[in-house]
Amino acid sequence: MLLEINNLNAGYGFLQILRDVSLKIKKAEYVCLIGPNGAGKSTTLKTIAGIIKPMSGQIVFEGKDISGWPGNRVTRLGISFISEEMNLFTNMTVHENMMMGAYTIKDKNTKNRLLEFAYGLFPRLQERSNQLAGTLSGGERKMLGIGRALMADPKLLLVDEPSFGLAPQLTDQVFSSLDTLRQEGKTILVVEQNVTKTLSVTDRGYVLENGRIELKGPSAELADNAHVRKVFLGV
Amino acid sequence: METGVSKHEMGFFSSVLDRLCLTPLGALLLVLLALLPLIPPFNQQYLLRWLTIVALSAASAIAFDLTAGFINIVNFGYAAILGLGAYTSAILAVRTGLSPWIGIFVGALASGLLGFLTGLLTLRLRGIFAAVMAWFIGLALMGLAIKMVWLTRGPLGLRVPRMFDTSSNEPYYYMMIVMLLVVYVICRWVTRSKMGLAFKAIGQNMEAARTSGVNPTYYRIVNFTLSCTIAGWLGGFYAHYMGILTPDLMHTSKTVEVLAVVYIGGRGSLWGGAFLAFPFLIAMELVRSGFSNLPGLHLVIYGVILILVMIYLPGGIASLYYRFLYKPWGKFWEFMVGYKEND
Amino acid sequence: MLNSYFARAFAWLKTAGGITVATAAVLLVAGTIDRGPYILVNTVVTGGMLGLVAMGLAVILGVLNIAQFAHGEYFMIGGLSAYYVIRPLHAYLDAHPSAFLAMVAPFIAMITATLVGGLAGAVTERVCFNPLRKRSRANWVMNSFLLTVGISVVLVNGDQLLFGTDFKGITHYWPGVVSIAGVFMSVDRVMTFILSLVIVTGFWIFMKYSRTGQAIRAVAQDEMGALMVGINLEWIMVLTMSIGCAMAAVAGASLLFMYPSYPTVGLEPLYMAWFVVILVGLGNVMGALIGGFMVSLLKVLTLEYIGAGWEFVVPSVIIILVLIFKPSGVFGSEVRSVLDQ
Amino acid sequence: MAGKMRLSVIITVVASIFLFTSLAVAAEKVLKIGVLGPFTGPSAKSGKEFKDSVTMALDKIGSKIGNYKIVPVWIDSQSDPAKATNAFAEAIERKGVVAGCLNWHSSVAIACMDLAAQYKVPWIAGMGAAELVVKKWRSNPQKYSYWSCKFWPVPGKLEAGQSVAFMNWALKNGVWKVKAKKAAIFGEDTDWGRNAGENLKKALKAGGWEIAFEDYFALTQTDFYPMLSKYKKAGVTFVGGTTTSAPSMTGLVKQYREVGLKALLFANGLSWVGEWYKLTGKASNGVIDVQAQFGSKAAKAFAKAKKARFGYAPSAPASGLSYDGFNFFIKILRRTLEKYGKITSEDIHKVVMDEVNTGKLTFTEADGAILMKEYKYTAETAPDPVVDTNHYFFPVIQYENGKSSIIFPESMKEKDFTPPM
Repeated sequence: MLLEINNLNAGYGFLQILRDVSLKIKKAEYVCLIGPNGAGKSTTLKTIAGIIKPMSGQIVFEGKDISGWPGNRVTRLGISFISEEMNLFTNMTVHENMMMGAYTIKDKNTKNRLLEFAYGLFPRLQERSNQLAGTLSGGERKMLGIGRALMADPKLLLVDEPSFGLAPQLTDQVFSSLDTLRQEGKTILVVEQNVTKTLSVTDRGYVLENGRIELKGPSAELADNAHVRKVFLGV
Repeated sequence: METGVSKHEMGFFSSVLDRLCLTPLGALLLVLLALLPLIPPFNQQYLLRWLTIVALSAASAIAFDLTAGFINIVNFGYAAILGLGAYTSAILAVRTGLSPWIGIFVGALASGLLGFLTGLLTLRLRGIFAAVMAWFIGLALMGLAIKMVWLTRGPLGLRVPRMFDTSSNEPYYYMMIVMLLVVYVICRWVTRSKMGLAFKAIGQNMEAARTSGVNPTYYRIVNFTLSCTIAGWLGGFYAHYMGILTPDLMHTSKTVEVLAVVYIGGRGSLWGGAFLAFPFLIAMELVRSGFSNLPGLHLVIYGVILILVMIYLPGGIASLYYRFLYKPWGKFWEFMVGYKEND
Repeated sequence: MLNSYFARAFAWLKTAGGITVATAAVLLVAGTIDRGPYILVNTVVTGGMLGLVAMGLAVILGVLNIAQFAHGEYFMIGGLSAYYVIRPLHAYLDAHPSAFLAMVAPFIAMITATLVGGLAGAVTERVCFNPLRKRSRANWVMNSFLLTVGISVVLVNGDQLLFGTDFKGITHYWPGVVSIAGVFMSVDRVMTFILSLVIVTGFWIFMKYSRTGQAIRAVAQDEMGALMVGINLEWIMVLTMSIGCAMAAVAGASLLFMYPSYPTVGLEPLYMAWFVVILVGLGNVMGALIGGFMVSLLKVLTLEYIGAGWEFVVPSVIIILVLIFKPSGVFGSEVRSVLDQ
Repeated sequence: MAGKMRLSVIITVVASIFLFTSLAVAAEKVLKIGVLGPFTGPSAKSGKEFKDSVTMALDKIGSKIGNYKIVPVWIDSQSDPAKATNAFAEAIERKGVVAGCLNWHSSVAIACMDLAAQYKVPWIAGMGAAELVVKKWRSNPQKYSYWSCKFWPVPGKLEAGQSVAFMNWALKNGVWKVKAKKAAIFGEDTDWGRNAGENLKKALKAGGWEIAFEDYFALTQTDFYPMLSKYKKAGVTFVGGTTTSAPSMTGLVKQYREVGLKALLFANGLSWVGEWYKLTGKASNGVIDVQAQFGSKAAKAFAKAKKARFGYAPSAPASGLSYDGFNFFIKILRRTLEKYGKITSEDIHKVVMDEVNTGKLTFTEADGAILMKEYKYTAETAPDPVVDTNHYFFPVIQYENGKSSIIFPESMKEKDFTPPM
């Protein structure tokens, strides 16, 4: 088991959002977390990434209890979080952003290898490597966000709303790059609004409603589930 | 701030209090203030003098809180605007012989006008920018007061006729207490009307306020103008009480003094700073005079308290009241007079 | 190729920053022709010092979003530390003259001051800002600003209680006077100017090329992003506060010959640093250096054509105008930052 | 949260303890006298010198006059008239001060005069020199007689007059030659600086000088390169002015050398702070000044004793004048006791009115005055002292390697004038 979450409770200040959330991810799995707005999907990712401190519960990564660790230590361990808004360094060039992604890696050769891999995945980024990140288009920003996260050589990628604010063909592009990563052996946990699309590409899925896991199972099964169809697909 | 009990359900006493925006506890404190000069040791002139100055600080704190606590802009040039009112009134009295009783209102108008302009100028600015803008307006104003020697006599000091022809402090004290009450009632009345809600909305999130139909321009200017008008009015009192004016009155450190009182007292409460001013400033004076061998000790304590409050008690003393005393007191009053506190 | 450079230079000249710099340059040249080379020399030398003081402020503003009101107090701490190092060294030198030691003694003092200032900054961050940050990030800019007001009051009066009110100053670091373009000035001033350029260049290289420097820039641009790539935010914040305060301290130390250290010495450097920082835009670190020269020019011209004492009124008015028409500073972008809230 | 509560409780308790202890009536035969000075704020250094001088004077008499034990009450003016009046009133009412002496700022003097009159507590030897103090005093001499014996005359009488008199003399006698009589006046932008500047301007104009510049700068100003460069360019031959701020003055003196200005510099107040030479070094050589000197043997002994005890070189005006002022005050108290058999505010005031302001009771070198030959007040001069070479007088001095020597008037001359090169 790569990541195991047991009875996680978390929220902001006095406001509790997650209630007893438990989930498991094996190595090289492609898992999605779906649910309506405000169900706590992003909160789950942020809590795993160490941006929000859990109130109680356990987050175990590769056998280590990392609950309550600050974000930078979690990243060092091999978990990269890609937020909805990307959090790029807008006044740095694309290249500098990529190199910042490899902040935790000291070895030059590893860095170059990772950069080559990321640029291979997103040739567009290489073309723009000297441009300021703030001047990129929405799709390019998304690519840069993923590219930067890859620079940390993560074992687990947490992706928050990859299709957010993107045109349909760009969404496809982003999803296909996630697919490539998955084939490269990366483990991915993705949070999405676009339920149909997500369930068609992922292995397994969890359904989060009002801060609780309501359903789980292989994606194909979930896509056929009556409740899911009713709530998310409006069928 | 809707009242929980409609007006006709209240007794006459409660209704008057409500119109004055006072709680019974507040009214009691006010009565206490009025009687203070009769109670030893406060029947001594120096304590009356301290109390007058403290009451002035309290009133300044209320007006300062109107901007800082409601629209969330720290008017860092506050002391300078107070000084403008003081100088206007003083210069009129010296040059044209205008009675201080009219002069302090003209001074208030002058400060209000500047407040209006400051409000206009800081419209596009938010938070720290607006604070810095007000700060520089204050610095420029103080610079002018120093350099325009022909008008203000600069640092030489302007001698100002006093308001009452007596060396006793009682008239000044009572006048100041009345001014304090007037300032409080005006600010309270404004903030618990619809306008107060608008202020708070702007202070919390200007964009959200704008989209929900509140016109930030109008309210910000009204707020600044009102706060500065009051400052100018109080400045006039200062001038005619102290009998001498120097541009030092407009120094940033004077703003910091008011600011500290407001923040330690609890910003956004209006009464917090005003209430705190009395025990706190007098305690500070006592520390200063008790430890005269360690000059500056009281200021260190002052600074440390400000730091601690900023970090650990952002709501100031007022929040302690709401947490620990408000409810028990409310029950007590309910029991005693059948009056339900609201607000 | 050359053409495109010209085109870009022209485009830049049309921006607010370009117009301001060009106007400043024209004024400087006009003033120099009208009154003599001393206008130019004084502007340049004073500008270097102002830039150094302002840069520390800009770093703290830009990275930590703290509008530092106690900056002058770290300036004071720097002067104080340098004083207690250089006095015994000078006393020793009087007894045992040594050309080499006389040359390096000031550097020992300045380095000590830098270290003490840096330490003071780190302690401040841990003791004051860190607890505040942990408690609440709401309304951060205003709250931290007011916190610095409290720190300033404590440091000024604490200095008086502990070290007394004496003026702790020196006659000079390095004796002698040099002549530049027929204008005489002390070696100390020239050295301070050179020193400020060295520090500023070193700082620029550090920020641009070192891993830590890049991490600081990253934190300034996006704290969450920085956390996501594995940067230790707490460490960067301590470090940044430390660097900012150390810059104020080294400025105070290198200017000890002009500003003896006493409790309220920090007021003037504080005002001047704020003039600069507002002029160029809050948190614009490199702009602060150019801003230092512009404010220095403003001071020199005001004094030359209007008279002493107006140096506060005239820049204040100009700053007010800048804030009205270009609230983000003459070099600032229109992008609203966190400081805007 | 509990911590906060505790804090406020502690504050309240401390405050009430203060209140109650203060209410305890002072023991008999204790005479509480006030000492007003800026013990905090920008002029705190002068306040410190006041305090130490008063301590020394008290130790000399064992804090006793007759069977009265003298207890000093330090009143911090905080360089602010409003705060000063608060502290002043409190000292009189709560701490039971019956009389007092000293003060530094003119603005504080103007505010506290009213209180002294209101409480009928005599106060002497305040330094606030400005004309405004005299004007206010003369507007109602009866009322303001409680604030008497101003210890520093209006600057025009001494500083400006003496310096210009000296220059006229030097030019006439050929010990100093100038290309043009072109002067620049500088000063701190306060009541003191401006008043002194005005007087210097008047005196210079009367002496046929052209005033090329007049600059008043903030107390915090320490960079004078632009200003001095401007003077140099214009070719001024005399630069004169004053500031009480040591960083400003020493900075100006140093920078005046550095920019190579060849004019005669009259830096009034350079040695008001004891450590001045540590700050200027040799740059002060040749600078002239008009001010009180630790000239006499007694004065030098005092300076030495003070340095030994408090660890700083005392300045003549802050330390010396406050020492003389306080000793004069003791003399008045003694006289009161002798004449009335007791010391009360009213008795002290009567002595001041009947004997001091009429010139009968003076304070002379024989009484232990260290700076002046005699402090004397008459009905014509009050509240200012009599100013001449046998009474209150500042000679013109020139600095050389950290020492100063009198160069004018000729009757007091210790050394010849060295003109600027």
